[in-house]
Amino acid sequence: MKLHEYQSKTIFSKYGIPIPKGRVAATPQEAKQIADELGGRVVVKSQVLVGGRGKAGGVKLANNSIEAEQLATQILAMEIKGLPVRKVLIDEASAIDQEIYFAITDDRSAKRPVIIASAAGGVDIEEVAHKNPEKIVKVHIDPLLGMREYIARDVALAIDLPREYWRDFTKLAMNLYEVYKKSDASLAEINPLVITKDKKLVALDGKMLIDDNALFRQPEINEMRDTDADAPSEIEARKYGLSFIKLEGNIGCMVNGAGLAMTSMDVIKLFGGEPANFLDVGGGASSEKVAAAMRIILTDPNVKAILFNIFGGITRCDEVAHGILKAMDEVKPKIPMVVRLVGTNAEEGRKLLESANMITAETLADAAKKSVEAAKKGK
Amino acid sequence: MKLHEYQSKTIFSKYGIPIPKGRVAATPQEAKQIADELGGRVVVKSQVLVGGRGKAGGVKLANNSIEAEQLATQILAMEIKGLPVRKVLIDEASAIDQEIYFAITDDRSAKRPVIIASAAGGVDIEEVAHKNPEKIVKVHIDPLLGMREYIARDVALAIDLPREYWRDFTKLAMNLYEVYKKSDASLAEINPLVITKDKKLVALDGKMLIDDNALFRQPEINEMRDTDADAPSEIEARKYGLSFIKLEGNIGCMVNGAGLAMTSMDVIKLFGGEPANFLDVGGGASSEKVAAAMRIILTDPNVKAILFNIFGGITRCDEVAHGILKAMDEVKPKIPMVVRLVGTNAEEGRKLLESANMITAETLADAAKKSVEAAKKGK
Amino acid sequence: MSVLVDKNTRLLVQGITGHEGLFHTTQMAAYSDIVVGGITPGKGGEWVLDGKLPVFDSVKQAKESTDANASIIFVPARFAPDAILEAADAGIPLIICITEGVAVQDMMRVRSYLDQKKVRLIGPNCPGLLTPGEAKVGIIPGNIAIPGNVGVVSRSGTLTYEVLYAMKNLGMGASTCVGIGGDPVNGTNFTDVLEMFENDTKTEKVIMIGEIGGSEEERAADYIRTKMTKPVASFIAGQTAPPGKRMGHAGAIIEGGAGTAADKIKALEAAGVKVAKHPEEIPTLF
Amino acid sequence: MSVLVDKNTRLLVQGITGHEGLFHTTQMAAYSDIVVGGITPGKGGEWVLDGKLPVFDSVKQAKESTDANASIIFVPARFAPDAILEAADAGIPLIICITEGVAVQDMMRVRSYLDQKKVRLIGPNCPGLLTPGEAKVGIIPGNIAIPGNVGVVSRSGTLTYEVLYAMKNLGMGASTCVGIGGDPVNGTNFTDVLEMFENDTKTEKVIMIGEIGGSEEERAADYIRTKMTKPVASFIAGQTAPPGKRMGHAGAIIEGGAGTAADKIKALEAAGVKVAKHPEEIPTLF
Repeated sequence: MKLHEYQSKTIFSKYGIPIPKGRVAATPQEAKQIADELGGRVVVKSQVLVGGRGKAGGVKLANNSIEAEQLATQILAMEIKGLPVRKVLIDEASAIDQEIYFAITDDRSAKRPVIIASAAGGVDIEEVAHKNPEKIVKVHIDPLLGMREYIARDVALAIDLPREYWRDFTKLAMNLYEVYKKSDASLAEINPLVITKDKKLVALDGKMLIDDNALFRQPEINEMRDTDADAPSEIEARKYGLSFIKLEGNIGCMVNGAGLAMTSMDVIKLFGGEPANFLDVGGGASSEKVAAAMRIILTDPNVKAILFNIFGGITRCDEVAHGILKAMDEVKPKIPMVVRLVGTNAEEGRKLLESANMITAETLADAAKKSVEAAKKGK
Repeated sequence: MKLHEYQSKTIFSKYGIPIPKGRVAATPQEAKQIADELGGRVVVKSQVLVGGRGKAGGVKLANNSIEAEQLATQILAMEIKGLPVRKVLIDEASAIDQEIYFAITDDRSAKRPVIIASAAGGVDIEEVAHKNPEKIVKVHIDPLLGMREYIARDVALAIDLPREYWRDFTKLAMNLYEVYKKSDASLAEINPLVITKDKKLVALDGKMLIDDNALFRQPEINEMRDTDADAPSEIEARKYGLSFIKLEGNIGCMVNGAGLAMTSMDVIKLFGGEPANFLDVGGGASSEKVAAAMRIILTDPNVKAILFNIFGGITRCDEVAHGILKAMDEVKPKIPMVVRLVGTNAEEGRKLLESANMITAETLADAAKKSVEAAKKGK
Repeated sequence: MSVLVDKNTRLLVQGITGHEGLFHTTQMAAYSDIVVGGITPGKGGEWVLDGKLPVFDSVKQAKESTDANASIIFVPARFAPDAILEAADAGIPLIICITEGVAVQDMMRVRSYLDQKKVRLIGPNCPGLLTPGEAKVGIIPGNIAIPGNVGVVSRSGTLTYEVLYAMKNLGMGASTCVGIGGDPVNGTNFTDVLEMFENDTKTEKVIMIGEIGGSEEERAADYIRTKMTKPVASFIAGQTAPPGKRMGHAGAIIEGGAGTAADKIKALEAAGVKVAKHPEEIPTLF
Repeated sequence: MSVLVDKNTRLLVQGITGHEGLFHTTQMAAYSDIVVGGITPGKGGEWVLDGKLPVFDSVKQAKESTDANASIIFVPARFAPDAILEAADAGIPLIICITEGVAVQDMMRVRSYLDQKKVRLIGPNCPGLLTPGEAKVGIIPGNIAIPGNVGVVSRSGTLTYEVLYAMKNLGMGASTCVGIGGDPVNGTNFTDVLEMFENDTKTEKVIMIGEIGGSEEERAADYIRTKMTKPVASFIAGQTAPPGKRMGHAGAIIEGGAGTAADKIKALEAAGVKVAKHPEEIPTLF
């Protein structure tokens, strides 16, 4: 789950990390009022859950509150990478001496948290990482021991941070690790962490990703979810615990298991088709879940055929068949459906589906071929 | 550092461990008032920093607030193992079904925390430990991983705790570990942990020892220190960071290092003398510390001679000599003093003490012999 | 010989009285006689499978009673980390965690703790192990594989079944199939299992089933190139997945171009591995 | 050969610019040429001992610059646990912590972490090591011991000096003297060091100096009885200490009758160890 900049910074602040004075606004009038409170000179920052806001013109400096209002009007009317801007963050403008990159994230290979830091922070950090990887410092943290002050000092040394900032930086690093740990973040990023002209360390921007699997113990963060960036079908899917991603093709897919779902897409493509979605019904899918999955697939008018590829293990084919029948009863789809059931209770499942008018397949290749053909006919 | 029962239980309660309703009283009138508030039937418990209060008559049941007042009067006039009772805890009386022993402490051999539990809790736990060690359950905790629910369940199983209490017990065990960890306790003990007749788990008594070396980060607990149990000389010694224990003999000892201090006492005894104290001036003792140590030794009228045994390492003999001279100047002692300086800056130290009228010794045995002789003459 | 599990495995089931636990215990016990008991705290003393399998309150107690040498976990995700730790503390040398949806930071802590002990963890979020004809430890349907000399290792669940099933249809059998699970932080990786297969006398060929994300396949390629003598065939799922989209719980995120199917296939082919275009093609590549 | 430190030791000093750190660095450097630098965060780039020794900001940096293989810690008690961890994380294989007064729970966590790594910690609350004529790593006065074939191991500080001094007065030299420290939770215990001495060709006899409290002497007696071929002499401090009284920072608490001097002496004598009545008697016992 992604958090907005203003949400991330609120959490940072709660853990003692200095952030600029500022507040979020949903209207130009609010933006003006906040700018007035902050003394006029502010940064107006679009709050959208994609990167590259700055380059898209979604972050602007206002010299006074009138300008802030104008810029807010302009930015609140924008769409950035297809996402509407619903809120802007109005932050006091800072006079900046240096921009640092500082983040804590999961290192999946090392199986532990890692600090990533660079003296060359700011919007071009990805380019730095690509072209000058030696300018990126990585230091691992033992998850049982946690962050230690000497680790922060080693990072400060490695990014040539002037000695006068070591004490503040160490404290900030300890606090950011607390943010990462206590929020079950998979990323807690400050970019840029700035040294201001009046010699302070301030988290000018903030980004957090939260581990979806840990949201059960993060009720406050769960409340912050902004579904603006998600397609309605994806929101619906999440409600049922389905992994669903809408794509551009015309063959709907319902598969159990992420690997097999990706593979089914691969094989559809291999035989000249285009998948309309990625959909993993998960392990041990109930008939309710399967029915919901089918409804979601069918809301996409592009879908000309559906491929059901279920290899029963923890999932039982008879449960899936029940779900399919239930959904068909409700939605009464007109498009051809190719079904392949193998594994746990496949026999029972196939028997249940005998009454329904479906195309059956033995192998995955066969199923993919048949669904590609069906979709072509359906056009 | 030892905490009183009422202090320990206040901490327990802060961490969610159920304790009986109650409050501490310094006068019989207060005791009566608290008993009235609690409905009359209460336990009056002397608050002294020694074990065996119950057997000494320091814990009594009152059937009403008048009785509570009478018992408080009686108990507040007691001395238990030489310690005056200054406060009583007035606790609501509980109807008890079972008494359990439950504690978390340092296992020095295993270098990790250990849970100690027994179904046979109560005042005779030490006898149980001695006669029926199989009734005592010990389970270690990894200090980096901390307490886990399954560990608590394993303990519950091992002490045959009825299953209906597992959930509460698990929670309580997790909380007691937090008490132990967050308070830097070397012991967090509940004895007895009772199952009441209305089927609740309650910490009827509580005892905590705090690691003196961690008090720097435990300001609240440090505030709770009760010096009533300490001899004034020991309090004075602590002020200067000296390890001092008053004993019954007549030869005052000032030594650097606990091992050497104990050894000096051993050798005094070996040659027929009796040490008046244990005193370790510690590593790198300053002249101020040494002077304070000498003043403390001389406040004991039993002391007929003093043995200074300093083997310089981190401690420098010249610093020690300065301290001795300083203290002699202030106190002008009349008793014989045997001094032995070896190691770091011993030469300089000896030179400084030449002017003072002291008996010198080369070996420890020699020094001990001379101090035993000097004390005999001093009588 | 085979890898990790065989007919001498003495298996405990953590969460044995739960819906999934009981269903798969029934399946495992029907496959062969390796299940010796299970654990559900609070239900110790009960019996399941018509009185054939005892239920215990704790793994320690179960281990003492049954002398088990492996434990499989079917508990809900929020309890799975402690279930793994409990089994490790009880001295179980092989732990298989089927549960999916375990929080990443929990697993990082668990992994750091297990690294101190002589414990092998498979999973979480994995289908478990299958040594055809001897031991079914997990949820891989028993009837889709036959005994043989091909070692199978996979990050995926159902995709593995596809491959086993395709193998069986060609008369090709497996020595052991190891599902290592798709989570970013797990107990056993490709290289660990490849090494076991390389050293296993019953295994003559190896099939490795990977997917996009992470860099375990690249490391495995490195191991195959430098250390392996046995032939390896492979398939990488997600060849057509759009970049930057998250493909479900498998943690298959494409980050900055690394971990793409193309990268992985290139690394594997450079190590002499034949990579299939679709899973049913793999068994034909040897 | 000798044990743990010799003329090839390359030593760092953590807390080198502090009062104690600088004093003892001077002493150690005067004894032999083993100190290669020191660490005080925030003072990197400075020099001490008239420009002879560089100061670094971190152990990692110091190790990279000096190729040190040991580090000694003189920082205040509240910083000592992190100083140990920092040295361990920087890859220093031998860490000596002189600092006294370290919190017990901190040391338990440190110890649990170090147990995962190939790191030898001596102390805390110890006088360090002395290989006479080669290396003085700690605060044991260099001039009180001469080179020889007796290995000395002790829980105490100044009491150890007594013994070394008595040995020297009798013309008896030490191979290495190891002060393991008096804290309840430390890095290295008697048995560890006895084993090193047993395997050290330069050591022919061993002196072990114990004290009341704990049960390390009893375990050492067990090791001596079952594994040691070299003669051992001993002294136990606190033979006349009143029970139940806490004798200073040494953690010498007598609990329930266990760990008394009488118990320890009995165990040692049963293992064939000669136990002295006072420390100056020990060297005469061989």
